[in-house]
Amino acid sequence: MKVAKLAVLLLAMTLMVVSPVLAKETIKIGAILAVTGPAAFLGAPEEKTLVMMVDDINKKGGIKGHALELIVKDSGASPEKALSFAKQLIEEDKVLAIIGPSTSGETMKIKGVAEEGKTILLSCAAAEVIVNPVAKYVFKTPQKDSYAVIKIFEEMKKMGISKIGVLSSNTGFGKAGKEQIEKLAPEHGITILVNEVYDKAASDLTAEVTKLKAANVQALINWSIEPAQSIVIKNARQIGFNGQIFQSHGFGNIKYVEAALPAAEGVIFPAGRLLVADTLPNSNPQKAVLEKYKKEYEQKNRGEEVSTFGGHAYDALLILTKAIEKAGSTDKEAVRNAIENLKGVVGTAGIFNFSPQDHNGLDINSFEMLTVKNGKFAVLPEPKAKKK
Amino acid sequence: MAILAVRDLNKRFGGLQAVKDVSFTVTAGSIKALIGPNGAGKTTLFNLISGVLSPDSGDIFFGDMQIEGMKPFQIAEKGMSRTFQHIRLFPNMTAIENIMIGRHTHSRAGFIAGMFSLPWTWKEESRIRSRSREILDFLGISGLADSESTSLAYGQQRIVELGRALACEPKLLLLDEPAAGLNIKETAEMANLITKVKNLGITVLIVEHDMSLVMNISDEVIVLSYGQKIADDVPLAIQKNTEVIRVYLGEEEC
Amino acid sequence: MLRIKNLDAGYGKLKVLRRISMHVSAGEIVTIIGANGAGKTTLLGAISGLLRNRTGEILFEKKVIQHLSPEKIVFMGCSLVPEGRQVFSTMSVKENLLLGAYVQHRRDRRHDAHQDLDRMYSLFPRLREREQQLAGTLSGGEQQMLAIARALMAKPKLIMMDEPSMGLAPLIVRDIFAIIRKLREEGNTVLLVEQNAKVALGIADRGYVIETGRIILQGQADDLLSNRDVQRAYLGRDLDAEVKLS
Amino acid sequence: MARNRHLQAFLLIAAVAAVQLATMISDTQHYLTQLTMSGYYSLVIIGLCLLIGYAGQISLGHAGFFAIGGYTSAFLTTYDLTPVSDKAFIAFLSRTGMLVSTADLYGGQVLHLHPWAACLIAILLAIIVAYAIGGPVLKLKGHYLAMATLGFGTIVYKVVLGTEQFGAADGISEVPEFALLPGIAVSGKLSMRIMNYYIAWGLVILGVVLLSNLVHSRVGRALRSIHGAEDAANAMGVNTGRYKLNMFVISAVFAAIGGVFLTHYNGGIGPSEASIMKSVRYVAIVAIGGMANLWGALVMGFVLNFLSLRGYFGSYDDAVFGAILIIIMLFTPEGLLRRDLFSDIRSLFGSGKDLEEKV
Amino acid sequence: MNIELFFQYLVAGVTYGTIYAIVAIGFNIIYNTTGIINFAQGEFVMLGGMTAVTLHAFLPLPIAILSAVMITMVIGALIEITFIRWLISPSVLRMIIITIGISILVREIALHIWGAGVKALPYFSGTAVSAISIGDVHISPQVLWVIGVSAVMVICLNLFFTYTLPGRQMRACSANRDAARLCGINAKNMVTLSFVLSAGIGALAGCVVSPITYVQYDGGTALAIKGFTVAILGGLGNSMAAVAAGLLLGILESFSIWVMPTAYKDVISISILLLILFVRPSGLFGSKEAAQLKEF
Repeated sequence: MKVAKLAVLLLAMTLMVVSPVLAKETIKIGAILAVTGPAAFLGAPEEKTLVMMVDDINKKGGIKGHALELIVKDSGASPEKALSFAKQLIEEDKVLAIIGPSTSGETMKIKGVAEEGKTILLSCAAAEVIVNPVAKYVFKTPQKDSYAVIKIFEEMKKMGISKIGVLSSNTGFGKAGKEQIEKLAPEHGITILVNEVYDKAASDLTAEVTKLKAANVQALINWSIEPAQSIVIKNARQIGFNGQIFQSHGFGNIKYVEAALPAAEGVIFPAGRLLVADTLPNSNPQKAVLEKYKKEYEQKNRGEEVSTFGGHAYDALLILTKAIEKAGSTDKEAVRNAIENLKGVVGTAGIFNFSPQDHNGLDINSFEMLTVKNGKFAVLPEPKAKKK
Repeated sequence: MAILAVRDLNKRFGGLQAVKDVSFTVTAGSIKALIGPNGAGKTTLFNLISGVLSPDSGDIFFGDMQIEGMKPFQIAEKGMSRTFQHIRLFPNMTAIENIMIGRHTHSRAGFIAGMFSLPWTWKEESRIRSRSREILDFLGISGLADSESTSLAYGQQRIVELGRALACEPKLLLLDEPAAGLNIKETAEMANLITKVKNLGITVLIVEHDMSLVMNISDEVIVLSYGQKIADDVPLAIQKNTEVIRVYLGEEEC
Repeated sequence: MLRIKNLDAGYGKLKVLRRISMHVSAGEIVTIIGANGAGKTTLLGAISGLLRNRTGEILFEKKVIQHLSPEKIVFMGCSLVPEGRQVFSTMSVKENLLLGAYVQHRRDRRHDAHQDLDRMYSLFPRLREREQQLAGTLSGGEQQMLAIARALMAKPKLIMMDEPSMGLAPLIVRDIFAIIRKLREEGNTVLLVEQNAKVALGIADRGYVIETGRIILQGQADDLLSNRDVQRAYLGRDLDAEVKLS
Repeated sequence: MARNRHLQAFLLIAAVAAVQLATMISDTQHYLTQLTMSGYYSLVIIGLCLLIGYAGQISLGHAGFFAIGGYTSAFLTTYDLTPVSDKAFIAFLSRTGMLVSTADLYGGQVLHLHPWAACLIAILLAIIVAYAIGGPVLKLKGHYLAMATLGFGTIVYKVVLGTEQFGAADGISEVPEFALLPGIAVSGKLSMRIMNYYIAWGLVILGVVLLSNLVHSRVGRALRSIHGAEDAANAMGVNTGRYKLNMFVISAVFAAIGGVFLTHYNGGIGPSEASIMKSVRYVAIVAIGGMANLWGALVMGFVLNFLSLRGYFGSYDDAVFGAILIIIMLFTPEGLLRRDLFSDIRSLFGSGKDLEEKV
Repeated sequence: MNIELFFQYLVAGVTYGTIYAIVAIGFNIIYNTTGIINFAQGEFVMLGGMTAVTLHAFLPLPIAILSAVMITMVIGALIEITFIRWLISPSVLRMIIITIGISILVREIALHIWGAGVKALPYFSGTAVSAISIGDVHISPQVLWVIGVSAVMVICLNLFFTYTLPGRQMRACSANRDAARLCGINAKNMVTLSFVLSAGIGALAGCVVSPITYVQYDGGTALAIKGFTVAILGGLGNSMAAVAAGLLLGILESFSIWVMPTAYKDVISISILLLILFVRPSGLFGSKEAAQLKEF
């Protein structure tokens, strides 16, 4: 026993001397995530992903010999805490970049701090206002809501749907989606007959879907990231709503599908390709990255299913490492410039092509229309296209 | 001249008629006692007069003001103050602070003045304090000024409560069993104090069980039984009233 | 049967009873008289265990009980009829009585309370009439009877009553005291607290006079009745005044 | 008595200055950020302390007043009036100097109400709401009072969360700085950090002095009497209903001021500020500080908020406050820092003290 | 509004209402024996659901539910014994704060055990989409389960309180604690029993509703507020009135969606709570006279 310990100690010491990783200064990366609190379903997988990746990178010798040091702060989805943490990370820890926050509200509060502190902010929140208009140091990795909405509207057009009902939850996510739907619907010839916001903790939405059914809508779009999205489809089917149900990219969590089976069957929603990694053709450029992340995450977290939210953190750190490599330095300015000029980074959400005008870097093709088939996610086949 | 006049007062709690058609007057400058067996409605009557309860029907005149239905603090502002059967001193306050509360109606510093500690409030505070000291002196307990009220002996607490009521400079003082729990010696002291209060020109209405106290100091006695007034007379007459003896003194029983 | 030595008791910081010593022998009616606030109720509270803040020694049938909870003391055979009746007003008369028999049920699981019920109904015929009525709807006197009956359902060796005459009409008071006397004839031991000193001393064997938490006088009931101080303070007779009168 | 109070206030001023100097010397000025934020939260707490400890009224909805302050101010200072600037009323406001134009993050101009006007409106609104809600609520006691205030807090929370004009779940961002006087502004900018630290703690000192004056005045005595024996206080001529209501309003104003200033300092506000957990946290801090101990509440308000904002409790932030509440209420219901603390410690070594509490 | 729609709202309302009523009954049981409002009542519902889901991984559904209810009852007992039992006449304020603290603590512990995700038991019969259709009105069989189980629960509770000795003893303690002790009843055990009982019915409710509403670590608080609203609406301490009040509030909420944005649904119910508190604190069905004797 003692000998073994001694051996490990010696090994460690040799490593310390030999390894160039620790010889160079470490790169500090901050993360402000809603690990607990009302947005824990975002923050928790994000945190796990980052911890996993940083371990991995450090084991492999870091980025160009620099080890990474990850400082995670749990904001509990409170903007005031996020703000306090952002200031701490920038001033005290002097981090190179901040990954997060998980929610749009928090991101909007610390945007100014990142700008003033000239620190890169890689938000994992969806709202479009984060990067539109562009702020110099602020980037985000999730796909734009507007693309998700356009994807859905295009699908509706194919299916001949024009009268819809919209439900959304009273969270930042739901609100952003609702705004985009309202904005984009006229352009796509879609009429919104019912538009309801429900409480994120709602436990029964029969009354809401009944209202939809009464309005005779052809389809329902639900925009939320809470368990309520399973409740919506269950209640809708229970009361005999027969129209098509669309969900947002927030539906990308197999737990929600399981919770709503068999009502979830046939639900259509836009999402990144992470959820259907195994069914993608080998030619798909994202396939390798997706499968690797999925495998590692699920191994590391005792079979916990990977979700797209963790993927946003994955992309954030991936972009950061690529930029550091490209910049060849750990200077904030250099790295920021590098991000702005990154092209063709294959992430979980899609292929990122940044530019000074686009701090999201994803195009509409980052979304794939998925559906639920036999209790699993599958790429939506395009029957109508075939008919042509 | 009547300082207090009660006319046809009624109060009902659920099925119990606690006070029924009670009328009486209290002459200014006198001591009037209210007696009756437990549950006869004495405390209810007291609570009606002091505004804790409002009557179902009937009038209460204090001086020339009609006061039934008024809140206790309004009645206190008009110049009536009271003590309680179960001592209700303010805990976590010293004896003198308790008495200073009694000066409340005679001072006026409000929230704004208090927060900004305006100079005139200092003067007011010192006036309140010196007046309270005078009251302690008057009651002969100036030595207890800075003792925590709840740490005082029972009898002393009764006196502080009396002092608190006196600090209001009432025209009418209501005393609810001031001798309850006091021994014979303390009861005698209390009787002295009450007489002293009367000599200041303050009218006293007193509820009491201790007959020696009642009969010795009061000018008039009202007897209540089952919420109704059964006698209202001078003490000597009361002691001879057969009805009173029957219901109250229990002479006929056993 | 009951022996108290140097009992001190009170609420919080306030000490109400000081160095009380007294005893009750089997088969006696003992009364405790005193003015309002003298500590009579506190004393019964301390004996029955409702009042926890007590020091000194309380022996019931030679067993120390001052550290026991009220339920244990009741179980030993010492029941209290509390001041102000305190029946379970939201329950029927019968349920009230059956709850009183709970102690017997605990002594013997197979105990059948119905015999006791009948006994109570014969003692208090009014209660039989009102068997299914909610106790809260009874008149004051009936409630007092129910409270006494409920305590008796436990077959206590010592029954303590706190002001059973309080707030009751003279006629009812007479009934209640008749029952107390009857209980004694049946061999019960009674500790009676009363403000109505005259009535209490009238039926008691012995008495204690309590003033500001201390026992100031004790003796045979008749002696106390004729004691001048007692008469002056508790019987409502101002002798001086009487002398003056005559 | 009064001299004692002046000494305490002086010590507080000295401590505030000493902390700033210490951070300067040790080059840890970054602490000032969280110190400033906890200062504003302390304002809520000292107000609530007076309400709970002196007037004896619990409020589980004080985050609601904080949010009313913060949101009103944030809304009024971010609502762009440019499109309606030709309307007569707006033009009138503009002429009277009630409007200012600020550059936003992207170089655009936003015409909005002056922060001073917004601040006054926010406080006024808090007063109105406090009077409206306090009137009926304070007639309740015990559980009913707790639930009613909790209900009020929940309503505010749900309203800010459900109303688009308040940014729903995102809250309001890009709130401009609050120029108190030329050259003095409440702002989160790094360059103004020291100034803001002094603004925040200056307000706290002012608040503490005002409240401690109040405690030692005729009103404070009356409040304590209400807490001790409400019926007796009423019988002594204390208008207990009005005193409770006024105290409620004052504590609401303190909360609202904290909300206004913190919102300008943070440059935004989110619905989490209105959440029930926040209200519970304020009560927890008052309980720890000692219900009727202004200075204890102040110290605890500062320490716990500081630690929480620094992230020392990590993922256990809420759990820590829950645990604190239970432990304090189980073992020292009078609070941790109370007046007779020392005598209690002494008696602890003497005879075992009965835990009995007078109701 | 057509008649189908009306009934659909009605069914939705009855479903909410039943859940609220059960939580309210849990409040009432503890309130009656102790005079405490247990702010952690909603947490029992959450614990019951969570435990059942965990156990269902390796136990058949009925046994999982039964064990979950048992386990929650034990937790209820432990909470009472650890935090409440040894306090001597604590003030109301103190009890409010302690039970709020317990609520937060239980929630946080649940978060660290079960995570933030949602969980649910499978539907007891049928699937998520199966519905019993009467004309155009569709009712999930689980709704019938909820209503049925609640009804059975209310009836059982009534029988328990009327005909069993422990039930009578608990009523005695609620009517007059000191008098109950003088009848030899161990009041402290009755308080523990009341916690066990209300934990049990809370847990059972959590199991039955979980297929419809899911359980999540922080689901208890919202339920607790609704449950309290219902308890007040009905008159604190009155369990039968709580059922009526629960249905009333549920239906009111359900129909409110017809005219108001759903985001304000809670605002409506809490406004009702405040209104009731201000105007008639004895509740809609409580007697005003009995309420006068209570402390508000």
